[in-house]
Amino acid sequence: MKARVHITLKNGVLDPQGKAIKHALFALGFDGVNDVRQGKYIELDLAESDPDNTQAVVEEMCKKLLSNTVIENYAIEIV
Amino acid sequence: MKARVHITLKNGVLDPQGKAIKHALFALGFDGVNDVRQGKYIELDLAESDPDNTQAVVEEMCKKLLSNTVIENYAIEIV
Amino acid sequence: MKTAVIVFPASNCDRDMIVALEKITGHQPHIIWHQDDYIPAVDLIALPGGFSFGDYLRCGAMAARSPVTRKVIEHADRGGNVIGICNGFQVLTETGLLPGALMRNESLKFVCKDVRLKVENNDTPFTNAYEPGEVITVPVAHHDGNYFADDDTLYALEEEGRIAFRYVNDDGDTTLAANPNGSRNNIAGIISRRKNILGMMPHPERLIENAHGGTDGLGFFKSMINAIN
Amino acid sequence: MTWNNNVEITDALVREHGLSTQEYDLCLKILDRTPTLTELGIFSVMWSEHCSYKSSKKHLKTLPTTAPWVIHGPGENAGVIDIGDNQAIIFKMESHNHPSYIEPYQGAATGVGGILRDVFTMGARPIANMNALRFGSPNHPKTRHLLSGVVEGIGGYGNCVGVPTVGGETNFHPAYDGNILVNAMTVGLADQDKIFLSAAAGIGNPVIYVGSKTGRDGIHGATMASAEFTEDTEEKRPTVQVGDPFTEKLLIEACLELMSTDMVVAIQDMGAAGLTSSSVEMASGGGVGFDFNLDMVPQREEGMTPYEMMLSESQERMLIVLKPGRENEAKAIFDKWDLDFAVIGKITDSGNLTLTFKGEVVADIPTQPLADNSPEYDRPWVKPQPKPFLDTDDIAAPPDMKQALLTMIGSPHLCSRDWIWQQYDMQVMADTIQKPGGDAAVVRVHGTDKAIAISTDCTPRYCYADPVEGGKQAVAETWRNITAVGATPLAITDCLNFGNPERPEIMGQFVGCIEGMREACNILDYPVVSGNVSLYNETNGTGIHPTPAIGGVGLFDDYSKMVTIAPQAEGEILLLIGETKGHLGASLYLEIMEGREEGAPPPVDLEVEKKNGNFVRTQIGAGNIAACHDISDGGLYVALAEMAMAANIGMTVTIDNGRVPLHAYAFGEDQGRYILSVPAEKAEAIMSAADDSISIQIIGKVGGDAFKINGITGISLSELLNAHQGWMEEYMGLE
Ligand SMILES: Nc1ncnc2c1ncn2[C@@H]1O[C@H](COP(=O)(O)OP(=O)(O)O)[C@@H](O)[C@H]1O
Ligand SMILES: [Mg+2]
Repeated sequence: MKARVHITLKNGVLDPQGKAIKHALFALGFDGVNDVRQGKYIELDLAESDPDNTQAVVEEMCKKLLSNTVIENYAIEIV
Repeated sequence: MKARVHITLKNGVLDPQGKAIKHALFALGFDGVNDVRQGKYIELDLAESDPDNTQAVVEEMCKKLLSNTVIENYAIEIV
Repeated sequence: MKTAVIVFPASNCDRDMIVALEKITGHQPHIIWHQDDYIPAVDLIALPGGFSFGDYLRCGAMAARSPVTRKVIEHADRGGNVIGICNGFQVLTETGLLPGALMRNESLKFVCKDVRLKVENNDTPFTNAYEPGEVITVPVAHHDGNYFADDDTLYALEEEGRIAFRYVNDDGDTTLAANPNGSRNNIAGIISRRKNILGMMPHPERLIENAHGGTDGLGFFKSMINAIN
Repeated sequence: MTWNNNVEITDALVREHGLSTQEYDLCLKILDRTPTLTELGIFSVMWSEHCSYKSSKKHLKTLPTTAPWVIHGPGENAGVIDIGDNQAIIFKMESHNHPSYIEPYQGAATGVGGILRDVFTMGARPIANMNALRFGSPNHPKTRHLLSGVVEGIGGYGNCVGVPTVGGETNFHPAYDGNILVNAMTVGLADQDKIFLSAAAGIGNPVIYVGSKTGRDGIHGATMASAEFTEDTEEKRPTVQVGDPFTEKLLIEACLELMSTDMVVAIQDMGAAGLTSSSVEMASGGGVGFDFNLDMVPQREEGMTPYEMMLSESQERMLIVLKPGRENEAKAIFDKWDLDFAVIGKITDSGNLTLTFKGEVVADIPTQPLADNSPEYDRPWVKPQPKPFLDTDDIAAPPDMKQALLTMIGSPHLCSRDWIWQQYDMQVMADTIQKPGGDAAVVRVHGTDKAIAISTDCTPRYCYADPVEGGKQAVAETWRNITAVGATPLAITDCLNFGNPERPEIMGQFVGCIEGMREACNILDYPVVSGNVSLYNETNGTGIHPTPAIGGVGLFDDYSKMVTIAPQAEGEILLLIGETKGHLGASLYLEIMEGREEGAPPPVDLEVEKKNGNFVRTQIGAGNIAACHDISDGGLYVALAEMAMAANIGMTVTIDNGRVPLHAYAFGEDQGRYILSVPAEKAEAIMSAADDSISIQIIGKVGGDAFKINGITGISLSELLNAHQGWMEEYMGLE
């Protein structure tokens, strides 16, 4: 199965990248940008074929490696 | 409106981050991983309120800055 | 030889480049701030190393879209000489002045060390002071130096002799172990079709005095003086 | 939740803020009324161990801090020393231990950011970074992750701001399993007539906030750094600060540009306890008051309260007092660099820090008593029982000397740190003339013949075995390392990392280390000009080894005189300076080969240290020496092997170990020793230049491609290099 994982910064955590992108967009003439946040997007192709198991495994991957739970949230989608 | 942009590497472009994640997952005992690809996920909060206009503006942002079309694809979702 | 060095926010090898150019040409380069929209007529424009705009989003991406970069492109289109070292190379690929892209090092780690480089083509304004096939030592210091181009582009670069420098071992062989970042075909630097633009990851400006531990970078600057004067 | 500045201040609330009953009483006395919530927050961070040095002050005062070349000692943001020609070197070391344990990348990165600001806030351009790191046992499940994140964070920040990271030290020991140490040091260069201090002056002058916006970062950071870890600390996951090195780089350039004008009256970075400690320090230092309108503070998030704004530890921010009427000129500079700039208040003659928020006064505190009457404790301490001297006869010789040497240089303690330093840009600014791998790092003073030598050192196992000797040794080792490259040691900074000071045995370690440091600084004429104390490095009652990390700085008038540890040519003669008694107590040999951590550490005879060092430095200065290396961890054989590896040349050494057993001679860690590699024709002259009080002997010759020495018939250079370089790369490869 495939899983899609979104990793985003927790609310209130400074996002220097997002800030810089917002700024660069503004310099390029895009002036209606209120906010930009940058995160990571990870696509996994897994041997597992049961959706529930996949969800559980990916959840564990997120906790153990993919996200830094001190400052990041993760969201998992099984497709 | 809000827009969500996924930026992923084109097929055929090697992905050092994805490869490293796959390797690290394997080392952690997750052995059923066929493939991992890492991309970027950008959330935009825009002053624009028309969905079509928003789509067009974000499309332009992707072309002009957010993605490097030599190696990357982008996908836009308006929410 | 008249030169200009472009300074972006968080360029940080700008002073090193200015010092090197001044030492070698005897003239202070023009220092151009990224918001300037005028570059005086010069023989060479240098895009220095560093972390322009923090290297956020993609290395060199924001600098490539800075107003001053349009002037650099115009200069290059007129056949003017341009060099991009490290972050400057990343900026050049982001503008499209040079093909390909520089991706995260295969190790995912920043790498700072001396590497051996083979001068693959010494018939360019940037390499003519070296012997063909000469192996030199120059430091690298980057997080994203993993050169990628698709097969067709790579083939064309090789066929047209546009590989300027390649990472090699002490014997001059292109080996996996000699490659510090995973770049395709061990590419360390390339030139444009018209040979007026060079981009390279290693830092020749850091090896031009005995106190630096060697002077292998001098040939790079001497080449430009040969070509331009 | 609506915010109420006038909540009832209960005992529980006071305790939650880490204030004791006596401290709270003092607070009531100073205010002469009950504090508001914002005021309570301010007292709590100002009087935390981290900001107030309440447990350490009494002892720190006993350290020597003056010398003719000291321009500013402790008390300013960083120490300042004179290097001639109107130039000054400004430096300091600081800890970021707890944050790095919780989030190694960001913790270490913001540690680098913080120490950089301490240095450039005084008007210096940072020219070098160093880092002193201690991790737990390599076998501890967290160590890899922590090492990896810390190194990446240090590189990620320092590389981006464009300051070379040129050296440091790295130890592993189970004592740090639950409390790693991340100490970062920055060295900067300034003109003596352009040094900026923090004391505010000029009633009515505008107070300016510049840099990043304020968010809710690390609101409990400063208090966290002063509290012991318990099991559930990890669960609490305090908001860690995220560093933005790009903004820091802009801030450096903008501040230096501002300082090149005559607009600045005073300037101070916002470090731990952010806006609170910076404003209190500036106001109390100048004997004035500050009147702030907190609505003007640039804010990253909606609905921030005064309490949050005053306690936030958002990074990359500075507070500046300008000359009147210069606001627009200053703003233009910060606009150019795209940084927030806000006039948040002005100087008053009230002596109070007066904070207004939405038209209401939310805090009004006299700053002088807040800063000066802060608690000071004379904590009870007991003198640690010094460990007995070990008899060498009780320490077995290894079955095979060759294997022992290879095991030692391939151990986590002595293996090459190139996996670490290759992640640091060591050369940016093009003035690094001695990279990591030698005794001290050396960076040129740009555009001159001068250069600065820097070394960070501490041997925690010595400090644990005997705090006084350990304290001496840490200071002496930096002095020796700086001497070994040929520079003149001038002054030190320190970062004193200890466990819980409320335990008398820990306090005894602290007092002992200070005593040793004091003696060494006095005799070596090597004052302390800045420093930092990090206490409560303790988890569930187990403290770290006492770790007074020392950062030493020395000067070359002419850097062409510098030497490295690498012999220059075949045929050079090897000389050994200093006496070898074969001291194996608390040595690495004992720990690595015997698995024992016992015995007294090698004593440091400071008079001998001074004599030997001065002799070596004079000989280097005279151009007689090709290479020099001091003998430290691992002893004589390890030091010789390091020299051979650095030059990739073999050597043949014959020692006369007399009555000292060979393994003790080989691996003993007697202090005050150096190895010199000298051109053959110079050897005699050098020998005769040494008076009788200096122990000097010829021990061998450089050449060939093998390392040969008593007990070892030969090790090829490649065998040595493989053993030395393999461990860390392999270990981290399993991450
Ligand atoms: N964390 C680190 N960062 C950079 N360099 C380091 C680090 N740890 C150790 N080094 C370098 O490794 C070399 C050996 O360190 P060390 O054994 O502590 O030296 P010494 O015994 O001379 O004090 C030194 O050049 C030192 O600067
Ligand atoms: Mg040493």
